[in-house]
Amino acid sequence: GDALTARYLLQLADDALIYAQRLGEWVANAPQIEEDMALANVSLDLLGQARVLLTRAGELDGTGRTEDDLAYFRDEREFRNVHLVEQPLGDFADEMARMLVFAAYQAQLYAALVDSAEPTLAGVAAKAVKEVDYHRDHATQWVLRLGDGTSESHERMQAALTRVMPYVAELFADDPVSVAAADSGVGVLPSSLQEAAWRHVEATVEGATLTMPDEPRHRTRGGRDGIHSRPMGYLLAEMQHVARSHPGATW
Amino acid sequence: GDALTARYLLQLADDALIYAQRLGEWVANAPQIEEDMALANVSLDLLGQARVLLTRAGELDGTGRTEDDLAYFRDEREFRNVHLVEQPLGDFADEMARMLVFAAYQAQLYAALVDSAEPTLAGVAAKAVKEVDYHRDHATQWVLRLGDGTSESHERMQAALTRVMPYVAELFADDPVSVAAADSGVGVLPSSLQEAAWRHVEATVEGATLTMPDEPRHRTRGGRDGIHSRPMGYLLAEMQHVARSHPGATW
Amino acid sequence: QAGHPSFDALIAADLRVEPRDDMPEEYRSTLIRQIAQHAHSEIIGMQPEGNWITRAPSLRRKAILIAKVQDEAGHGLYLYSAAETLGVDRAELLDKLHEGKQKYSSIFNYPTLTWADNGAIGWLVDGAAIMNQVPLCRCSYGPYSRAMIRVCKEESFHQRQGFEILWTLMRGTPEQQAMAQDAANRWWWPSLMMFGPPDSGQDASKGHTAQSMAWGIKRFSNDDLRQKFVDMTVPQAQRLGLTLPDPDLKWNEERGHWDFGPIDWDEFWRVLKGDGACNAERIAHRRRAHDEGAWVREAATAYAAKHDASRAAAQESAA
Amino acid sequence: QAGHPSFDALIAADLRVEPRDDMPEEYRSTLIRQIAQHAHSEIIGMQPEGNWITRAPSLRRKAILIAKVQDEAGHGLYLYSAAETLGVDRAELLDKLHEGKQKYSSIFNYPTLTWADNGAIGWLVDGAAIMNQVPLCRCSYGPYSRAMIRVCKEESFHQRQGFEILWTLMRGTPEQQAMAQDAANRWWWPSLMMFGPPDSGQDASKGHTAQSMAWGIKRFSNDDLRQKFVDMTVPQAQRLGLTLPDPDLKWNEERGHWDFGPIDWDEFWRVLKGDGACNAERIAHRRRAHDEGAWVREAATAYAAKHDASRAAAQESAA
Repeated sequence: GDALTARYLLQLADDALIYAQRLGEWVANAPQIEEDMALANVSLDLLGQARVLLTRAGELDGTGRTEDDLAYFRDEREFRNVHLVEQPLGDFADEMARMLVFAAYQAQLYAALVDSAEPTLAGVAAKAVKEVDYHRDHATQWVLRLGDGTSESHERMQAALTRVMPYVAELFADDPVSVAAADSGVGVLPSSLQEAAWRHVEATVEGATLTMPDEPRHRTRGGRDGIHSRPMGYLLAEMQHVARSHPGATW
Repeated sequence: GDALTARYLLQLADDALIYAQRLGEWVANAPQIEEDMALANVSLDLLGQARVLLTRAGELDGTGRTEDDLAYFRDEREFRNVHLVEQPLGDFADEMARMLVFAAYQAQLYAALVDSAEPTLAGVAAKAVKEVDYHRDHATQWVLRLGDGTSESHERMQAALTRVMPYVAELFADDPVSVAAADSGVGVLPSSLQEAAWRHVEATVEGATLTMPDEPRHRTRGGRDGIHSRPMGYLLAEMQHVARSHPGATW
Repeated sequence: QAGHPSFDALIAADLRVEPRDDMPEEYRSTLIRQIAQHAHSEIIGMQPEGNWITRAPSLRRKAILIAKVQDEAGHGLYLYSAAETLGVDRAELLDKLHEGKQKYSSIFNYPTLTWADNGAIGWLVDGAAIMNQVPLCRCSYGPYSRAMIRVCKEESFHQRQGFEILWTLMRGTPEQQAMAQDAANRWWWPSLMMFGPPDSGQDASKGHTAQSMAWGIKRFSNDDLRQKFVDMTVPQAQRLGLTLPDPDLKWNEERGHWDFGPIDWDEFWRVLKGDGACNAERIAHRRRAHDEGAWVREAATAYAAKHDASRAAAQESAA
Repeated sequence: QAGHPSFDALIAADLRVEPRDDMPEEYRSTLIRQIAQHAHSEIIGMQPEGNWITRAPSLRRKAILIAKVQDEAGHGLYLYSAAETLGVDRAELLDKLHEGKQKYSSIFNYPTLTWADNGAIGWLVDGAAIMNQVPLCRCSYGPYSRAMIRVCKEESFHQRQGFEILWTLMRGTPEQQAMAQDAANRWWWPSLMMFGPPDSGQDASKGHTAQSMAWGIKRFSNDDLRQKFVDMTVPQAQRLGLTLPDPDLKWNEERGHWDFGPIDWDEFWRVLKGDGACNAERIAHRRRAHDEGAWVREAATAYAAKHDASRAAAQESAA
C-alpha cells in the first residue's frame, strides 16, 4: 500500500535527515579545514537523499505534506530514525565510528534498493550508492589513520568503537515496516544487510590495528516507533524553532 | 506613558526569566544535592518575579498578552535582557560569579523600586528584596568558600571573576528606557546602583582572598535593544519549542 | 548468632526501633539497602523530569516542575539522613550508586519523550510510589518511618499535579490528547512493575518479602499493593478519559477488584539488568555531576576546616 | 637595499610576479599579511553563518547554506595555498590568527541575530567583498590573482543567494519583512566599513594604499570602492523594498553618484581593537576547534610517516 511505502521512505529519510543535521554541527568545528569540507559534503549528500524521500513520502501518504512540512512540523514521536544518528557529537573518533557503521549499512541498503519497485526510491538509491561509497571510504580512511596513528588516537578510536556498539543492532533489526516493504518489493530486510556491512567494519577495524569491542550490554531500540533518546528533543527544538516560529511562511 | 512602563517592566522581567531558565539547567547537575535545591530556589524566585512583571507588562502595553505569550511567543530581537543572564552554564565558580554580580545588582535595584510609582512593581520589589538578599548571600558564601578553599578552587574562582567582567557594565548602563522610567518615578537609574552593588562585590572578593580582575577589553552591550549573543537563540529554541509546536494550546 | 531480646520485644509490640537500639545485623543491612535504594531513586528520579524544566510549555508549569524536582532532591536528603542513622554515610552510598553496587527504581530507566510524560510520571509513577510508601510510614525503624511521613505528604501533592497535567491535556487540542494517551500507554505497564515481581501465592517463598514482613519493614505483598494501585487508578483513568493499554482490564464483581493482563516480566528483568533505554545515561549523568562537583565539595571542606581551626584558636586565646 | 630590476620590469609591464621571481622583501611580507588576512577572513567567516546551519528554516535553504560555508572553507584553502607560495605555511599562519598576531575582516565580529542576517551577509558583506576582490583578480602576484578569480566566481553566486533570501523575506509575512529590514539596518554601516578607512583626498598619505597601488596589489582607493559599492547597492535595496538606514543617502546628479552620510569610524576602531560583539568568541571558537583537533592531525601525520616509510622500504626491497 502507499501508506506503507510512505512510512518506509520516511524511515530512510529520517535517518538521512537527522544524520545530516548532526554533521552540519561539525562545520567550522572540524580538526582541519579539509575536514570541515568533507563533513559538509557528507551532510549535503544525506540532506539531498532526505529531501527526495520526504517529498515522495508526503505524496504517497495522501497528506500532501512537503519535505519541509515533514521535517519542521512533525513532533519527536513521529520521527522514525534510529538512535545512532540522533546522538550528539562526540569527539572526531566517535564521528568516524558512527560514519563507518552508518555508511557501511547505507552502502548495502542502497545497493539493494536500486531495484526497488518504488521508482523514486530506486532513483535515490542509484545516486546514493556512489555518495555512500565515498562516505564509507572517508570514514574507513580515518579509522585506519586514527587506529594506526599515535597511541592517543589509537586509544580514542578504540573507545569510540566501544561507544558506538549499543547503536548498531537497531540498524539491522527487522521492524514491521521494513518487513512489509521488503515483501512488496519496495524495500529490503535490514537483517539481510548486516553480514556484508559488518564484514567491512570488521576488516577496517582489523586493518586499523584495533580490536572489535565485546557485545554491548545495552542495545538501543524503538527509533522506528518514534521512541527516541534524550538528545532528540533538543535537536528538534533547534532544527524546527525558526520554522515553527513563522507558521505558514515561505523561505 | 504605559507603553514605556511596560517596556521597563519587560527589561526587568526578561533578566529574571532568562536567568531563571539558565539556573533551571543546574537542577540535577549541581555539585551536591543541597545545591540542586538552592539553585532551584533561586530559579523559582526569579521565575516568580518574571511572571508578575510579564503579566503586568502585557496589561500595560495594551496588547493584552499574557505572561506565556510574552515568554513563549516573542522572538529573540524582542527580548530585553542583558547578556550576562543568557550565557550558557560554565563551571560552578562561573555560576557563583554571575550570581554574585547579578544579585548584588538586583539587591540595589529592588531596594530602590519598593517606592516605584507603579504599584505592581513596588509589590514585586517588596517581596524580591528578601529573596535577592538570600541569593546574594548564597553566592557570597560560595565565593568565600571557593576563593579561600583549595588552591584549585581559588584559581577557578579567580578565573571565573575574570570571565564575568565583560558582562558587568551592561547591567549598570543607563539605557533610554530606564532613564525615562526613572524620570517618571517608575524606575531607577541603573548607574545609580553601581557603587553600592560593586562595594559588595569588592568586599566579597577581598574576603575571599581573591583579587579584582583588570577592566575587561570587551564589554557586552545591546541586550536592552534586543541585540543578543549566540547562545540566546539556542536558549529560546529550547524554551519555546513545545509551546510553539502547539499554538493556541492551554497547558 | 546472639539473640536481640529488646529488638524482638519492640517488633512484637509494633513499636519503633531507634538508632540507639540494639538490632540484628541483617535488619540493619536490609534497611540500609532499602533506604539507600529509595534515596537513590529520588536522586535519579530528578533526571527524567529535570530534563523538561527548560522546555515546560507554560511558566506556571515550569515553576511547578522546578519545585517538584526540588522536592525530590529534598526527599533524597531526608532518606540519606535516615540511612546515616544506621552508621553509613551519604558519600559512601553515592559511591555505591555510581559504581552500580546499589540500585534505584528501574522505572527511571524509561525515557520522558514528551511533555505529557511529566503528567504520567506524577499520576502513575508517583501514584505507585505512594502506594508503596504509605505503609512505610508505619515501618518498624523510627527514622525511616518519620522520613516517609514527610515524603508521602509531598508525593501525594505531586500525584495530584501529574493528574492535573493530564486533565488539562485531555481537555486540550487533539494533539494534546494524543500526547496524553501516548504517555499513559507507555507508563502504565512499567508502573505496575514498580511493585516488584509476584510474591504471593506460590511465589510467596521468593525474595525478601517474608523476612521484611516479619520485621515490620514491609506490611503488604507486592501483589496486594499492585492490585490496590490498579483498583485506585482505573477509575482515575476513566475520569481523565484515557484508555489504559490492557485489553484484559475488567471489573471482577466476584473478587471486588479489577482484573488485569499478564505483566511482561522479561522486560522488567531486562531493564533491571541494564538493558533499558536510559540505564547507562542516568548513571553517567549522576557520575558526571558528582565528578564535576568534586572540587567544589573539596573547597567547602577545606574552607570549613580552616575556619573551624581559626575559630578554635580564637576561643583558645580568649580563654 | 639591493634593487630588483626584473621585479620592477614585471610591475612596470603589468605582468604577473610568480613565486620563483625575485621580489622585494616588503612586497613579499605585504602580500603574506594581506593574503593571510584574507584567508583568515574566509575561515572565521564560516562561523556567523555556520551558526545557522542547524536552524535554517527550510531544507533547501539548509542545503544552500551548508554549501556556502563549505565554499568559504575552500576559499580559505586556496588562499592559504597562495600564501604558501611565498614561503610560509598554513599551520604558522593559523597560529598567528589564534594568537591575535594576524587579523581577519572585522565584519565577522558582528553577530548573526536572525535568519535574515544570512541574507544580509550574502547581499551586503559578500557584495562588498566582491567589490574589494574583483580588482585583486588582476593583482600583480600570480598565485593570488588566480586564487581570486576562483573565489570571485563563487562569491558572486553567494551574493545572489543572499539577495534571494531577502527577496523571499520581503515578499513574505510582515514578521519576515521586519526581520529583513532589521538585518539591513544592522549590516549596512558595517559593510561600508569593510572598505577600510578613508584613503583618498587629504587621507591619501595614510595607510598602505599608495605603496600597494604602486606594486599593483591594490588598484582602487578604499573610498572609490566604497562609492562603487554604494552606487551598486542602493538600486538593489530599492528593488528589494528595503530602506537603507542613512537619512543622508541621496542621488547626486552632479557627481553622478549616491551621496551617503558620515561613517562612525569610532565604532570601526573599537571593534577592530577587540571590543566588538564577537571578537573574543570568534577566536575562542577557532582555537577550540583547532586544539580539539590536534590529536587528529597528529594521528594523520604519524600514520602518513609510518606508511610512507613502509612504502619506501617495500620499494627498496623490490628494487
